Amino acid sequence: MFRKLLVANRGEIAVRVMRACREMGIATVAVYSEVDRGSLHVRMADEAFCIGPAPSAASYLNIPNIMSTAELTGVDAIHPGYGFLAENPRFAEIVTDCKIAFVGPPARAIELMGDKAAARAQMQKSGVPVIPGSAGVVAGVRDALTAAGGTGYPLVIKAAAGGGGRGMRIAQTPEDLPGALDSARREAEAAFGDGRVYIEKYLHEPRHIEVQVFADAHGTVLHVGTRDCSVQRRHQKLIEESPPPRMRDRITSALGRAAVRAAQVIGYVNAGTVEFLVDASENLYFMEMNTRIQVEHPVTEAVTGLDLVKEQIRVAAGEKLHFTGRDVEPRGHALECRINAEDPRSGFRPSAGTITAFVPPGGPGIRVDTHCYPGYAVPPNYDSLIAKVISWGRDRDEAIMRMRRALLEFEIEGIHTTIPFHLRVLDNAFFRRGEVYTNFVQRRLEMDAL
Amino acid sequence: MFRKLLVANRGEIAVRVMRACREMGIATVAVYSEVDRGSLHVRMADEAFCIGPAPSAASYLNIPNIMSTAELTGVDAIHPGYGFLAENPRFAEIVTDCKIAFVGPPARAIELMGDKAAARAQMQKSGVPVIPGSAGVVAGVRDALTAAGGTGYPLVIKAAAGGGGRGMRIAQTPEDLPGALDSARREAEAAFGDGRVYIEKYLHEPRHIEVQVFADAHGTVLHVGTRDCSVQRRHQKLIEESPPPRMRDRITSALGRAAVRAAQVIGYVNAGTVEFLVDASENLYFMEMNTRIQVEHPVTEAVTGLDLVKEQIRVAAGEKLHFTGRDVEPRGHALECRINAEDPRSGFRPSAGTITAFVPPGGPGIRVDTHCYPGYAVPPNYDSLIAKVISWGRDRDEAIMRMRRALLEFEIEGIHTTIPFHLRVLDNAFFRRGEVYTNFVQRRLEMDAL
Amino acid sequence: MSERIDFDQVREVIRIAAEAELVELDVESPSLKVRVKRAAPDPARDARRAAETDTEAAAGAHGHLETIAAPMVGTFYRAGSPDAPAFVREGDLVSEGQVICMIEAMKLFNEIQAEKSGRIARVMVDNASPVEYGQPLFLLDVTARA
Amino acid sequence: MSERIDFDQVREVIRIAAEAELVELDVESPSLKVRVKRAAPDPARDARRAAETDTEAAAGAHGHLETIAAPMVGTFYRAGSPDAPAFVREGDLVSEGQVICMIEAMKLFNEIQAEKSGRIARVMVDNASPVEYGQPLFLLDVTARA
Repeated sequence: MFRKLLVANRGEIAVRVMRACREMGIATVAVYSEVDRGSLHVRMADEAFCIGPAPSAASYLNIPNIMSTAELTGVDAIHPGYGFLAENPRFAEIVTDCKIAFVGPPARAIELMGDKAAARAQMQKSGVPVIPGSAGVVAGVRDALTAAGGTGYPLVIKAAAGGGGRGMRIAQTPEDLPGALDSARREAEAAFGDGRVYIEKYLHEPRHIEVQVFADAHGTVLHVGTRDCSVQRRHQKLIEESPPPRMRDRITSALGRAAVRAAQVIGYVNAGTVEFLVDASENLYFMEMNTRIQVEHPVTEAVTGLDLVKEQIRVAAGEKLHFTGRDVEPRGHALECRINAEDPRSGFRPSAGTITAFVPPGGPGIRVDTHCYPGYAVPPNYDSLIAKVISWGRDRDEAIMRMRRALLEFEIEGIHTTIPFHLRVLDNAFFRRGEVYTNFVQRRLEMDAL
Repeated sequence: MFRKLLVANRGEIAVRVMRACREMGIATVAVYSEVDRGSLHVRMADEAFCIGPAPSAASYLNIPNIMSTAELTGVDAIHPGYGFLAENPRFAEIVTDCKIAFVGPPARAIELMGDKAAARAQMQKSGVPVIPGSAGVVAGVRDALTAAGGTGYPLVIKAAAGGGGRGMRIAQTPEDLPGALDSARREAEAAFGDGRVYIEKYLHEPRHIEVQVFADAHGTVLHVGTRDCSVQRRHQKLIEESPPPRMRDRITSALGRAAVRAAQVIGYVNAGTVEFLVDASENLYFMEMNTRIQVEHPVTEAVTGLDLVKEQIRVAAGEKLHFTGRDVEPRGHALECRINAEDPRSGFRPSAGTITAFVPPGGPGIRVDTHCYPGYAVPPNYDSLIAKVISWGRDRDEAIMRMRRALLEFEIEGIHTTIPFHLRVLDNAFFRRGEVYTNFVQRRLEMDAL
Repeated sequence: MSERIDFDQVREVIRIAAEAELVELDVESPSLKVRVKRAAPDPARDARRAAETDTEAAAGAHGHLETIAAPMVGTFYRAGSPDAPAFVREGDLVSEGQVICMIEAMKLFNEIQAEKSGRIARVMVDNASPVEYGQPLFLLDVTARA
Repeated sequence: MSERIDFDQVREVIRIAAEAELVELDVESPSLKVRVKRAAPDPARDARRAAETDTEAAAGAHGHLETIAAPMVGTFYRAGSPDAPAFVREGDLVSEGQVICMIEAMKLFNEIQAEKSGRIARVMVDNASPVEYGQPLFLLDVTARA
């Protein structure tokens, strides 16, 4: 097993990884930007190195400074967390070249899944159902119109390098197509420096269901349960749960099989998440694969009892998976609410500043992952996630009531948070019934009532 | 179900009960003493009434003021928590007479089990194994010598009204007996205003194993798993775990059967704990029954997934148990460490004062129950328990490593706590092997090394 | 609830400034900013200071109203029965031991007596409303005498 | 709850100010900002200072030290090779653009140049020791000129 591990990240996920290391007896090295000097991940680490000024490009994305730190501190493993360099194949490659274990999949798997169009083509070839659409990138309008013949209208144009809904456009009719294609390309070019786009059939009220998969370097690939992430705002997940409500076992197992196949065909290793859309008639379509640990991994940990981050580290160290398919039978129900430093009452505007009061909830069935504490200053430079609250219950109702109770007792003063938004969702009749599709937030919540 | 419930207690257990109420949609009323005005249980309640000055006798034991509050606020149930009035049969009676539901067992069950000698006799009569000893109270030295004939030496003298080791003496030889009898009586008289004592065989290196039982008003009595509470200091539990390490199923089930019988023969209702001593040759002996929720109930919740406090409230409302024997199959392993405001480096001297920094641990498998927050002043008037940390793991090793990790990240400044003590226990080789008897602390830990 | 000042660090800064006999010392860290200014003792100003604090102290010692608080939880009644007159009204002079109200608790009516003589300056609770332990019921001007 | 002030650094700044007999000295690094003011020997100015509240006026000609911080993570070297002389020593005058040290990162040796002219008041890191981003390497007296 590793002696010392560097966490190339910040915030709650850096804290999460260090907790796993401490439980495994592995020493930790934190890297931080100048504004994160007082962050919990710095205080929790055995060693900490400042790697640059606040802007990510100069610090958390600064590969030379991160690798120099790894060298100077003599670590034998690097965990990238999520975001920042987690899905940068070049980083994975450099780490490996330095004879340091990268706690994640092989660079080539990251690269393949990073190219959304290529991934889609690969999956289609391997018999994983994908959303009908263009065979790869569409060169121009004629190309697009051809593809449209296969998908029908409405259709959606997506960026090949995309993610988070940027470079995404919907065309209702052939007339819309040229304009939509144009703006999608421009936005993709601006966002990713890559204007290539592809076309997919538009699905009405689909659910976002994802499958957690885990593969070791010895050929074992398992799925570790499913998560429903349909509560999204502008393609940003806000609430995740497991198991997905009102989903028949037949569909759940079909998703599991498809996800395992997806991982197998690309020779995947370590933890990954295969995202699907499931439409009203229970057809499932591959969307993309995230080649890293997810923000929402705790809901799976809550219902399975597994420690996914410890498992990641073991797999990176060459060990076999420490669990079998039987061990991952879900028990009860779990929810996660992402608490962001945003003001839901004014368009989720980021709300950086000093947290003057911070009293996290506790008691039965509640888990909190956070890097905040009283007096912590939330910097404006990064992702606005300040805490994750995970609730577990013997059934969905208990999990919901526990989450409600926990959010009501969560005291955060000095900044705005998304807690009022979550409380509204938890009290929403459609949510209570589990009737949630990816358009839930815009269709079922009156934001002004917040 | 109840509309409004009064919590006749303070501290973490008051917070625990209110959490259960919030999850059930029951309004809460807090009562508090003048020093507890700023306590979390007051801030969490829907209504709060000051019932007296700091001394318990004038506030948390002030039945008239508590009942007046119940009347004025119109509650339909009262939860006594543990300690204070929880095992006062008169209080249970008064509450019931006021047509308010008492969340606990019938007064007569409290009364019977409150008289340790009578309870012992009753159990013996009902075929529950008890420690060989005097048939009830010993009148004088001759009486004691007769009993000693049955028990042999060494033997232990215990207060009939006793608990927590007060009024307890060990006699190694017949010569010791008169003196030990005398001082035991005097101490019992002083501590409980009741000098009656009884005699029991002294057991060498026993384990303290207790069984959680649950009975509804419809005749169902179930045992909900066992807990090992052998890590004690002066008869005060410090660490509890479930399931007990290295215990054969045969013994576990024997304990379960004996506990259920104990509850049945006295017509017990609601949650209770039957405490046993288990000696080296796996003989089990009934010690006493606690007719209330225990401090350590969360370890049972962690391995079974049940919410024992919610279940208490449902049973008090006349509902049937919401679980069966199958539901309580333990999953994984759980530990609880009691964090007390005491200085383990100077004889566990109480350490009241203002908590200047308070950052509780979080992450996977960790639960914290506390009434503290940054700036909270720990009053010198009450029990020194300020927080309970519960860790869960797929096996005992993971639970131990998680607890260690959690205690290392638990920041409490301004007062001394027992955290350094717990860290020593967790690193102790005998504890790691599960070789823990009730003399573990005095025999296996060098306190001065703390 | 918020992060507290680390006074040990403040004292340390002052100590360092004194050791080095500095006129002024500013120290700033991400969590704390301390500015120390040391000046030569000025007897005149010290005298002024002393005078000021004296007068403040004198002014502070002038509270003459005392509260009469509820000795138990219950329902506050100003009179012995619905149609009877109130035991006391604002402005009334009361003598030690005089019944000034009743608190009903557990169906029992408890007479509450004045512990000191004085004038009822204010009645702070409405008739027939619940009171908690220690809740102020009356303000009593103990300097007023019959 | 938060990182503590590094009092050794504070004392060091004061010592430097005393050595240089400065009236005022400001030193600022990412994590610490220290301002020292020392009573001047001249009694006349002393009197003025007592009268004046504005420090700027009191501050006549005083030295101002600036830190030269590490622009990257790596290993700090004072010389181009083990047997070569150090690029700069304490007391040396350096001009803008002059190489003052090297930082080795990922097997690459990066020459670090002075961004301003001045006198090296202190070398704050030992040769061949690791440095993090923004770590103070030198104190430069920018008021000193050749």
